[in-house]
Amino acid sequence: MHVIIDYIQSYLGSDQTPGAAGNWFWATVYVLLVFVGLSVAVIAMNWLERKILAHMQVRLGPMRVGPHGLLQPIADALKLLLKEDLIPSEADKTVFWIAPFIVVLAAFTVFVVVPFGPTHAITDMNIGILFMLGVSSLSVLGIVTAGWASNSHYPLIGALRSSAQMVSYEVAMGLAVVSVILMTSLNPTGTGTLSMIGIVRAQQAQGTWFIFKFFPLGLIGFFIFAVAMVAETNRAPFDLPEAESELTAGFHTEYSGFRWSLFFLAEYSAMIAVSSIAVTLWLGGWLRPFPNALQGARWDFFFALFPGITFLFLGALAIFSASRMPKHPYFRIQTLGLAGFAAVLVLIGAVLLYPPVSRVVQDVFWFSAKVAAFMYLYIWYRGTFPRYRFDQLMKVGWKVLLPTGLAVLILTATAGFFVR
Amino acid sequence: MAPVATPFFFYLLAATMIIGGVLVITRKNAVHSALALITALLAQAGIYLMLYAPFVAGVQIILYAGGIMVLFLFVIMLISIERTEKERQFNKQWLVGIATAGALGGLFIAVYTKGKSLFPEGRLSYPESGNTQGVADLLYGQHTGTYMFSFEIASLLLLVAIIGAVVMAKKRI
Amino acid sequence: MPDETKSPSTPLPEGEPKPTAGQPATPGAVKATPSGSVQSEIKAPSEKPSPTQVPKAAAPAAAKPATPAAGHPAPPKPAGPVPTPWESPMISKLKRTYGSGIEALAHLGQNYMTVDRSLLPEILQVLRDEEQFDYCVDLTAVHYPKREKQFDVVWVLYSFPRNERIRVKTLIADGDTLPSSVPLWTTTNWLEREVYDMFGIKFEGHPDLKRILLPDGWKGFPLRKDYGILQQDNEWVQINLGIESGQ
Amino acid sequence: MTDPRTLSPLELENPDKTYLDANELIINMGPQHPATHGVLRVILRLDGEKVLGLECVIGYLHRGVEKIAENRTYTMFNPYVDRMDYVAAVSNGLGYCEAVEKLLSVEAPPRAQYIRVILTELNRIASHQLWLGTHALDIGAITPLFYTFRDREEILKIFEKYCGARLTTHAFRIGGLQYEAYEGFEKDVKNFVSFVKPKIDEYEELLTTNRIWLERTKGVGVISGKDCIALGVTGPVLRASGVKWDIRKALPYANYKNFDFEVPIGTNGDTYDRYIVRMIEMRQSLRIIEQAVGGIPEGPIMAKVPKVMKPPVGEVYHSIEAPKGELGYFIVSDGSTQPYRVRVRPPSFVNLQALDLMCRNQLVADVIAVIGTLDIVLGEVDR
Repeated sequence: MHVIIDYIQSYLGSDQTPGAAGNWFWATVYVLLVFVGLSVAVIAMNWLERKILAHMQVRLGPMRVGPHGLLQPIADALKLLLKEDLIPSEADKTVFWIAPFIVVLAAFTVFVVVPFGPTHAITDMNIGILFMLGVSSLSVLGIVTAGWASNSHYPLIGALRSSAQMVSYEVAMGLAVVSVILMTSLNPTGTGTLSMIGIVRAQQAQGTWFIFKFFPLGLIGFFIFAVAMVAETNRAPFDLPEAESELTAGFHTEYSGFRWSLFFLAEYSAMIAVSSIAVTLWLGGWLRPFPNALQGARWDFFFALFPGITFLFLGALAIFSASRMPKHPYFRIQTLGLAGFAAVLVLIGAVLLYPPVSRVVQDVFWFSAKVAAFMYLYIWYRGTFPRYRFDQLMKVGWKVLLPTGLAVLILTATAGFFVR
Repeated sequence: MAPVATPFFFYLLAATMIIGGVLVITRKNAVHSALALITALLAQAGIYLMLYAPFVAGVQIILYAGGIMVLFLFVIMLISIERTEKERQFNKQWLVGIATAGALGGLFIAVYTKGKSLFPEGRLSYPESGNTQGVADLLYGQHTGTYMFSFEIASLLLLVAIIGAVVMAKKRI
Repeated sequence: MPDETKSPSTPLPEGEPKPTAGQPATPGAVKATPSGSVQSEIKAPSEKPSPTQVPKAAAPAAAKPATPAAGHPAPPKPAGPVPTPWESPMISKLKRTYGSGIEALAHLGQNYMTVDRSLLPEILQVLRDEEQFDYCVDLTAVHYPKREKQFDVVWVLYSFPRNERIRVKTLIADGDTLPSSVPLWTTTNWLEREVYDMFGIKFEGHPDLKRILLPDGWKGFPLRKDYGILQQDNEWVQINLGIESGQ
Repeated sequence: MTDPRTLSPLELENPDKTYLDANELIINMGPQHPATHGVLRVILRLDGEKVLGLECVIGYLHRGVEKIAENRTYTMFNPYVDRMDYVAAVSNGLGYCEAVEKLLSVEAPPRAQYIRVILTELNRIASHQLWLGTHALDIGAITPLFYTFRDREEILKIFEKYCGARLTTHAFRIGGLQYEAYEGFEKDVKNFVSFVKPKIDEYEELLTTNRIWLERTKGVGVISGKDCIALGVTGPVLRASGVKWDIRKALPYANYKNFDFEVPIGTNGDTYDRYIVRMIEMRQSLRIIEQAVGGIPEGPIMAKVPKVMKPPVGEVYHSIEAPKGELGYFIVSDGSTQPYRVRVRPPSFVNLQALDLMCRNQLVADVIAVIGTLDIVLGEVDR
C-alpha cells in the first residue's frame, strides 16, 4: 500500500509528463482526463455550434431540451444510441463495422502527445508532431473503407473525394509544419525538435510565437496550415466528402445510430486535434500572452485570474439568462436548471481563483482558450462560406497552398541561415 | 524511461504482423487484404518504436499506412470486387513458391542461430531521445553526413518517377 | 419505346369496334380493362374512320369550322365574339403558296391558323425559317372524340423579331402520326412526349418518344375525353388494394 | 457549347455499353435527394465526376391538374392553379384569371388591376427570395436561406392579412378581386418596401463578391441566348443569356404598361449572371410596387361577371411573366360551365429541359448548382 502511494506521489514534483516520467498511474489518469475532457468538449462543441450558427442565421437554435437547449446534445446522443443500427444488406459487413472505429481511434490517439501544459500531456514523444500528423492521416483509411463498404454510389464518391482531398492537403500541411520545425532549430545548439513540448519551449526561449517569427513568413505558414486543417477535417467550405446537397451525406450516408455518432465524434475530435497542432506550433501552446514582456509576480497573478474570471463571467451570463426566463410555472424547472448551471459555473470560477489551483490550471486554460478560438472560426466559416467544387478544392491545394508552402519553407530556411 | 514488458510487446507485434501478412495473401477480397496489410505495417511501426527508432516508426505510419495504402485502397475500390472474388487465389506455381519461402525461412533460421557474430549484440547506438537527430546527422550533418549524396540521388530518382507517371497517365499535357 | 407496353393486353370487350390491325391503341381500347363493363364518362365514338385514308380524304377546307368545338352539339348559346379572318402580309404570302390548305382566323385578338396535316411540316419550317417564329412556346392537343378527326394539335409560336404570337393548328385522326418538330424547335422534345403521354399522338422522328409524366407502364391516355377516371380508379383500387372503389 | 439539337439521348437502356467502360458511372440522384428541390429524379452518367449526360425523370408529383380542370367549373378550378407553382401562387392565379377573363371578354377594373400587380410583384420577390435561399444552400452557403425566409415572411404576412392564406393564396377571382384591400394595406406594402431594400443589399453582401461563390457560379451552366430560345427557356434564365425579353414589356398584360421598370439582362448566361439578374429583378419589382401602391385608384374591384360562367365557344392562349418564366394558359371553351380543355404552359417544365445541355461536361457539384439556378418547382413541372 505504502509503495503504491509513494509511486503515485513520486511523480507530483516532476517536471516531465507522466508518460516521459514513466509513471503508469498518472499516465492512466491523464488518459482518462483527456478522454473525458474531449468527450465533454465534443458535446459542448455540438451545442455551441448549433447555437452560434443559429444566432448567425437569425434563429434561436435548440431551445426546448433544457434551458436554452443545454441538454440537447445529451438528448441527441441518447437518440443516436437507441436508434436502430442499420447495415445495408449488400454492404461488406466486417469493413462496415471496423471503419468508424478506425476513424475514432485515429482521432483520439493523437491526443497522446497534445501538450496542454509543460507537464500536462500524456506523454512527450521525440517525434510528437510527426506522430500527430501520421496518426491523424490514418483517419482517412476509416473514411475510405466506410465509403467503400457501404457499397453505394454516394458514399463511394464521398470516400474518393475525401481520400484525394486529405492526401493532397496533408502535403501542404506538412510543408507548413516543417517550416516551424526549422524555426525551432534557431538556438545555440542548432538542433531543432519534433517534440510538441519542445516546440512550445522553443517559442518561449525565442520570446515569440512562431506566427510572428520572420514576419510575414510565420503568418503565411500559419495561414497555409489553417486552410489545410479545415480541409483535413472535411469542414465547410471544404466539406465536399459529406456535401449534403450533392452527396446526401457523403461517406457516412449509409451509417446510422451509434456508428454514425462515432463518425461525428471523430470529426469533432479531429477538429480539436488539428486546432491543437496549430495552437502548439504557431500560437505558443500553453503560454499565456506576453510571457516574456510582462514578467513578474504581479503579472503572473493578473494572468492567473483569467480562468476564474472567465467561468465567473459565464456564470453571470447564465444567471442573467435565468432571470430573463419566462415567469410561467411551466418554465420553473428550466429556470431552476439554468440557475443551477450558473451556480456550478460560479463555483468552478471561485475554485479556479484560488491561487494554487489557478497556477496548475492556467496553462490548460490558455491552451483551451486558443483552441476554442479555432473552434469558433470553424463555426464561422460554416456560417459564411459556400462550398468549393472538387476541382477548385484541388486547385487551391496543389496550385496555391503547395507552392506557397514550399516558398515559405525555403524563405524560412534562408532567413534562419542569416539569423544564425 | 525503462522499457516495460518488452518481450510481451515484441511477441504481440510480431504475431500481429505475421497474421496480417498471412491474411494479405489469403483474403480473396482485395480491400480486406489491404486492411490486413495496413495492420501489418502498423505493427511494424510498433517494432521500430521498440528498437528506439521513433522517427522511422513515424515515417512508416505517415508514408505507408497513411499515404501509400490510401492510394492502394483508392485503386482497389474502383475495380470490381465480384470478379476478383471468383478468381483462383493460388496458381500452378505454388510448389515453387513454397520452396522459395522455405529456403528464405531456412536462411533466416541460419542467420538467427549462427549469425550472432555477424551482427553486434545490442541495440541501435542512438538512444531514443537522440534518434531523430541521429538520423538527421547521418543524412545531412556537415561532418557526419555520409549519406547525403545517395539521399539526393534517391530524391532525384523519385522526381523522375513522378514526372514519368504523370506523362504516362495523362493523355494530353 | 415499344408501343405494346402501353396498350392494354386484355382483349377488347364486346360492342367495341376492333382497332385496325397494326394500329396502336385507340381511345376505345382504353376502357378495355378487367372491369370492362364499367362505363366511362364519355362514350367513345362508335364509328371510326380508317386512318389510312385521312390525309387525302379530309379536304382541309371542307367544313372546317373555325371554332374548335364545332363538332359538339350546340351548347346553350352565349353571345360572344366570333372569329374574324386574320389578314396580314404573312398570311397572304402563305396562302399564295399553299392555297386553301391554310385557314387563318383571329379570335379574341389572337391569331391562329388551321393547317392541313399534309402541309404542316412545310409550313412549320417556313414559319421558323422565313417568318422568324424562332420560339415554340407550347405544343399541346385537344381531343374531340365525336369528330371525325379527333385531335386538334396546337403549336403556339412566338417571334422575337416581330414580337408576335400565333397559333398553328392541325387536325388529325386517331392513330395518325405527326412529324416531330424537334429538329425545328428543340423545346418540343418534352412537349411532344407530354402530348404522346396524355393523348397517344405519335410524332415521327422524335429522338426518344416515351411517357414523361406518367409511369412507363401506364394504360391509356388520360387527357382523351373518353378516358374514364372512375374506371381507372376502380381498376387501380381493385388491383392494388383488392377492394371495391368507393367512387 | 453544344447545339442542343445534337444532344444524343443517354442510352441508359444499353447496359453493355455502360458496363464495359469502367470509367463510366451511372448515378441516380433523387427523387429523394436534398438538392433536387422536390421529387426530381436525375439519372447522371458520369466519367469520374464529369457529367457525360443526364436524363430527368419527372412525374412523381403529377396530379393531373389538366384533367381535373375538365371536370370543374371555371371558378372551381381557380384554386387548383395555386398548387402548381406553389411558391408563386399569386402569379399562377393571375395568369388563369386573365386567361378566362379574355375568354369572357371582360376586364378587371383598374383598382383590381393595381392590387393584382402589387400582389403579383410581391410574390415575385417572395419566389426569388426562396430561390436565392435554396440556391445558396445548394452551393453550400447555409446562412442566406434564413435571411431570405425571414424577409419572405413579411410578404406572406401581407398575403395572409389580405386573403387569409400564406402560400396557396387564391387571391384573385375571375373578373377582379374578391376582397377589398384591407385597411392599412398600402402602409404595410410601403413598410415592406423600405424594409426589404436594405435586406437585398444584405444578401448581396454575403454572396455577390464572395470568392467561393464567384468560383462556383461563374462559367457554370452556361447557356447561350440562341440555345435558350431553341429550348424555349424563358424568364430570368433567358434574360441572363442576354435576350432582353420580358412579357411584361413585350406583350403587356394587366396594367404593366403604366409602370416604369427595367428588364435586367446578363451577358454570359452563366449561373452568376442568373443570380445577378434575379437580384436586380427583385429591386425592379420593388420599383413597380412603389409606383403601384402610390396610385391605387378608387372604384370597384370586380367586373360584371355572371355568377355561372359560361364563356362563349372559343379558345385562348394567354401568358404572363411568372417569376420562373412564361406561364401560359391555353383554355378551350365549349360554351359550357366547365372548360373543355385547360393546358398550362409551365415555365419550370420547359426550363428543366435545358438541364441536360447546361450540365454536360460539368461536374456533379455543378448539376446541383444548375438545378438551383433553373429555379424549378416540381409542383409545376409535374402538374
